[in-house]
Amino acid sequence: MLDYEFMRAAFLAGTIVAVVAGAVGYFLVLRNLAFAGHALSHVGFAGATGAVLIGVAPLWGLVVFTAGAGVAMGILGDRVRGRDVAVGIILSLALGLGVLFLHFYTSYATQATALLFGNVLGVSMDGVWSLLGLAVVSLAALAVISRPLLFATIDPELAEARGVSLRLVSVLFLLVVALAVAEATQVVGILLVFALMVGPAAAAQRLSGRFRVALALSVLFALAQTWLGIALAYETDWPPSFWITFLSFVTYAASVAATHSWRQHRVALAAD
Amino acid sequence: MLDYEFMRAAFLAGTIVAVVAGAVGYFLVLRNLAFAGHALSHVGFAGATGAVLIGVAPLWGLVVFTAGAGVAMGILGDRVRGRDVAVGIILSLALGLGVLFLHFYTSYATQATALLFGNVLGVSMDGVWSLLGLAVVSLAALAVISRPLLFATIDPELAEARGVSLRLVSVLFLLVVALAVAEATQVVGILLVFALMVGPAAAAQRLSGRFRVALALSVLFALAQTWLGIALAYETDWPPSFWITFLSFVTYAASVAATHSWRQHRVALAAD
Amino acid sequence: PINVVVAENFYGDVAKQIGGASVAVSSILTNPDEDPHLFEASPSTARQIADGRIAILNGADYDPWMVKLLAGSPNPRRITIEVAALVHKKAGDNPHLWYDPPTMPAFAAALAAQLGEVDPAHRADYTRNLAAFTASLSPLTVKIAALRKAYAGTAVTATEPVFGYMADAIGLAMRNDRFQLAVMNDTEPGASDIAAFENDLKSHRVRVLIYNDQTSDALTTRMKNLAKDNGIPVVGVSETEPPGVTYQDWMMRQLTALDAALGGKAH
Amino acid sequence: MSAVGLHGVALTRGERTVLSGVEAEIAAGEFIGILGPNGSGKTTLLHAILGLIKPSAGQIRVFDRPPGVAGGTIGYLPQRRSALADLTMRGRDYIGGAVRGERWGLPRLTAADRADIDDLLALVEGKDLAERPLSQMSGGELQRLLLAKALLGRPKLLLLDEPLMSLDLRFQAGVVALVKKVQERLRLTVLFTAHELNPLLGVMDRVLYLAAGHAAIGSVDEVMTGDVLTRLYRTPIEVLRVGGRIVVVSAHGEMDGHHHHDHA
Amino acid sequence: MSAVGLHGVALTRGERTVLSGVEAEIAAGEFIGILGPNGSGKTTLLHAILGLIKPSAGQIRVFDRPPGVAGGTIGYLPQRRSALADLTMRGRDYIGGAVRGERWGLPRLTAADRADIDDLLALVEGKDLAERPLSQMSGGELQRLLLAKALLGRPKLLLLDEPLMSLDLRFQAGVVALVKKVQERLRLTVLFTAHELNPLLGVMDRVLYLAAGHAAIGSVDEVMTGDVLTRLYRTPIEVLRVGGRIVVVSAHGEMDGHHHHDHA
Ligand SMILES: Nc1ncnc2c1ncn2[C@@H]1O[C@H](COP(=O)(O)OP(=O)(O)OP(=O)(O)O)[C@@H](O)[C@H]1O
Ligand SMILES: Nc1ncnc2c1ncn2[C@@H]1O[C@H](COP(=O)(O)OP(=O)(O)OP(=O)(O)O)[C@@H](O)[C@H]1O
Ligand SMILES: [Mg+2]
Ligand SMILES: [Mg+2]
Ligand SMILES: [Zn+2]
Repeated sequence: MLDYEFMRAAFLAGTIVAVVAGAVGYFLVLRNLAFAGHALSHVGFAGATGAVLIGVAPLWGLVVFTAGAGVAMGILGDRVRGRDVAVGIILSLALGLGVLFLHFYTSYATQATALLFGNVLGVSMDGVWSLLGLAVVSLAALAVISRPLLFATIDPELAEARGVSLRLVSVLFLLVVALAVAEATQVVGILLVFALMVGPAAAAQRLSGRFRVALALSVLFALAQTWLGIALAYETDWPPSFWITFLSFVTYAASVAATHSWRQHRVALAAD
Repeated sequence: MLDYEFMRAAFLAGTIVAVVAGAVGYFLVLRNLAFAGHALSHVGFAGATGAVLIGVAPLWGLVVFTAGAGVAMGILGDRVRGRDVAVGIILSLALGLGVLFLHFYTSYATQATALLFGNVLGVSMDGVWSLLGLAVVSLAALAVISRPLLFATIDPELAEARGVSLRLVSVLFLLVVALAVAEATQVVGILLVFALMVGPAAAAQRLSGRFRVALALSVLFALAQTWLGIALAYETDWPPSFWITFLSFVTYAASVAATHSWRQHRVALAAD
Repeated sequence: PINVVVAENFYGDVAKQIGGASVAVSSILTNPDEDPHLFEASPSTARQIADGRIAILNGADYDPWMVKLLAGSPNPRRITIEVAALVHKKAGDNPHLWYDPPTMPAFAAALAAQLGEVDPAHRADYTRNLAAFTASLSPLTVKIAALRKAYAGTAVTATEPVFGYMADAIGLAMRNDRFQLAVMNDTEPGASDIAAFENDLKSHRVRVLIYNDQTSDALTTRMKNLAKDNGIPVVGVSETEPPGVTYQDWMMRQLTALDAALGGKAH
Repeated sequence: MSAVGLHGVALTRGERTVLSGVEAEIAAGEFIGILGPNGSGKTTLLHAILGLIKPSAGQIRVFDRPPGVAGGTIGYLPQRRSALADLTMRGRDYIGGAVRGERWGLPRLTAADRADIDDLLALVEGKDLAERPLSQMSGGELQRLLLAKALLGRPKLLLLDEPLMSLDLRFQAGVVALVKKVQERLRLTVLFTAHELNPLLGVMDRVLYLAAGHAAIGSVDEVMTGDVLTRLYRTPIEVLRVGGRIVVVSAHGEMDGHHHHDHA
Repeated sequence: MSAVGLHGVALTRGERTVLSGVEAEIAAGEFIGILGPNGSGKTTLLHAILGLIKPSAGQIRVFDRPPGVAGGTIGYLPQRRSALADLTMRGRDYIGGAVRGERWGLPRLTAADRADIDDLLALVEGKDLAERPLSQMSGGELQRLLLAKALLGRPKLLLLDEPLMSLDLRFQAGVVALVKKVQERLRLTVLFTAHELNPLLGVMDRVLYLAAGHAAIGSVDEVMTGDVLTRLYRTPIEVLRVGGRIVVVSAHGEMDGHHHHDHA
């Protein structure tokens, strides 16, 4: 299995993405921001299209747009209720702009779409290096903001009173997410990044109430899903994204079954 | 402008979609379910792909998958925190299945993809009729569940105590959303449906605390955006989806600027 | 045998005709119009690429996934043929190069030369196969010339630019380019584009509607129906090669269908 | 008729048994105060009566039927509420949204419903809350609004979980008097949890007290003695009788941080 | 040194002026009880001192600096909390998440931090809460946990917004005693809002009372008279002196549903 360089690169890239997604995903799920994570992957496309239109490298447009959308989401929605709406509005606007940019194309938009085709089996060693760079940057940024981020997430009122700007923290975190999503998506594909961000973190948070343990579990689950998923893909010849999303689902379902509140919910349901 | 049949059909289809999206969107935003609305449009695609694979009409697969995902989201996530994660997990799984189905294609998946991209300027009169049928069904279903839906949304504890099954209500509502999204998407496109579901409702809820007024405003905003958007598209020759999403953004931004809590937030921000 | 891995099946077909029994061709069956969310190659595909001695892709950003898969399995011995480079096309140009008459001869020649280098023992076979292939294209060349003579300047329209190069070769006056570009780019044609398209059909300003059977949506379907209602013939073309036919047959069928639609005057 | 019957009931939360062997028969029309220290299971007991959790042993009957089927006849003011804080809906619509909320159909309000809501708002002195969004209310204002909602639909059994929380003295006295008045007028059965004993003294028929995993029901005079309350709360409590009224006062003792406080 | 200075302060929420002309000088080390009926502006005043809202007139100084810059030196227990109910995090991590939360970096806890958290948990008798998820705590248990968190980081100014809410008598007395103890040990300034006057009587230095849009500060003896409180709460209130202690009792009056209650 590891005779092929593409398999070695896939394991390496998968490992890097799993670590970043597991860690970023922990906070993403804690803050109820799964939607933002998903939306940012769409937004990048509009940026890439716009960049090609004005003759800039599409990657720049992708990064600028994703980061801008992250900032806008953070500013508009620092409260739970507003957040969902803010993400939805910005997602719509970005997609609308994407359609508009494409409208102005006088040539074929293949260059912009080319960015979107990430694939974990198509990662080159160059891709692994650039992923590693990205991982270091985003994990470092996450490390820097993690204390106020945790504080602002679990106790916004006190955090605000202690001088933490909820908005700033929210914006910075979404920038980290934007960075992770925008870059990792091109290398390994949207589907994989998102599945690794949500499933493992959600399962980990159900299984442990300890910050450190849950964070570690989140990363571990992400790693296990990635490795097993790639191996299963090799054996069955089915696409790795399918296996990884499937394992992600299984992990989450198992965590739900394993925790009590589920059983209690069932009773409540039966009693209706 | 109305000399062309396609413009007449566009106005008619837009009107129908706006009414449905405005009404369904009101509850979608009240329940913080924008993500679910967006996710369901992806899910339908996987279903359509699967249906083509087993030799069934793609529309069936689309409807079955979307409805199934709506039910699963409703069951897994009847509480706010769980909901976001449930949607994310099911979205991942559905996309993963889509990838798997595509993998088994020995021919080209054109039939399935075609379902995804509607266009309000490309609606035929047949499309208008099928939209009308859909609108009647989903508005009727919404009317039937609206009282317990409202109750369960604004006061889940009391609703549960009075014998309302939060889960059942949640599932039924997501079925309505699934129906509206799945069908309207094919006719007018994902982008437009989603923009019309979130923006107008969010603005309306900011501007009025009265249930009836906010619901009516939501529908009115959706209608105004659609009509104005199509008219502007005709004048400028830019895509209607762009104009409608843009107007949706403008409406929401104006509602934010017009309400007080925003000014207070700004003060809070400045004080950090 | 020499492993040849090709991105699109029409190149694979030609590669088989050139390589004969001494090559093993694997075409990666992928739909060019997949939702980017959902595109993914399976491990066996990646393995074929890794094991391929010769890799063939269209280029011009038509198949960017192939570029990535190739980069993921670096192999200094592998020879990569990018068709777009052979015919001097680049990103942003109409990527449907295989509808351009000069493309396939250029590709076949390049492939034969590469095969000859990789496998000198069978060089003669490759040269012979190339000659046979080139000869087999001549009915097409004749047909195109006849069509050109009969219909040059005739106004036609299409829902997508798939057939664009061929239409140019025949000298058809292709209308509604902006509409086609918008459909191809997955954006929405402007109102004036749609109005112009409809007017062309309704006022019989075009003689034929060229229609991509593989990517149809509500808008293009409606245009097809409108054309039928107005008695304008619809000629179906496809983006990729249907199973069970050769490239030459596939092209000839489409040209014959076009001829029939335009009145059958090309001899 | 018996409004609530608890027969050998045990209640479990997760793995912990919160209450066991609970025996009580509450007659229709009684006003029961449920008292007990934090974590003693007051909320859990109300949830069980509502049918939201099933007893792990024993049987609960509500109006001689299993819990959870009575539906509209029960009014409930929960102790914990899901995120209301940022709801922009105004008070009147918030209450209106609960009218016949357990039935399918459109949320239409009849003139009678509207009059009802106005009455209830007047009862809790919340007329000015009717037009204001929930997100702009103070804690006590919200509490009054929720009380009004619990009284909607003329319930036969009213479960109030700490309705005095966040209320000032004036409103505490007012709410108790109001609940008493409504109860007498409609022959309502009321279960009322509270940490403030004083406001309840004049109105309770009986006290259900929970402590150390057990429950006991008794008359006010049986329970409201310094000895019983001191045992119940495990802190020195004096019951003073001043000016014809019973006054419960806690002695200002230091809290012992190293002593383990057992909830089970 | 003055801990909090309020000079001609007016506070507005939306369009309504909640308080105006507030003058008060609170010295470092004082224990101030903030009293006032629902909606009188207690929470609003604390928000202004925290710098979360800006006064529409006048000036607020916190340790001689503008509000909002003191950061870590302020401990705060908010009255309203965002959705905690379904957080599966256990108590200890929930508190740990607030340690130096205003500084950048990893949320690392030193051994000293851990010892601190243990101390605080012991103080509120919450050792058994440390290992349990928030979603499984009773209302009072949660309240104790939040109090422990407010005391984190040795604040110099402690703002407690209804910390007695949801607590039983034992814990009410305990919390007040605890806050007093901490305050004396660390020379803390405490602003403590409450509806329960009884538990605060022995510990308050002064009372800041809010009513009808105005504020006044005075000694306990000045404010704690039947006349003043009756005026303040607009319901008959008696202040009884029994056994050397002051007891505040509300007369059980009917609430008048048709009388408009003015909050401004
Ligand atoms: N979902 C849950 N899972 C596990 N244990 C729980 C859950 N909810 C409550 N508990 C525990 O059950 C016990 C009883 O809780 P309950 O909420 O009924 O107490 P209470 O008497 O209402 O307290 P309070 O006065 O603080 O509101 C407590 O020890 C609490 O920690
Ligand atoms: N965000 C807001 N927008 C507008 N008005 C508000 C807002 N928050 C509070 N108010 C109003 O300001 C007044 C003071 O509210 P505040 O919360 O300060 O009262 P409080 O004294 O703390 O009351 P309680 O004892 O009920 O907690 C109330 O009339 C309230 O309705
Ligand atoms: Mg309770
Ligand atoms: Mg308050
Ligand atoms: Zn999406």
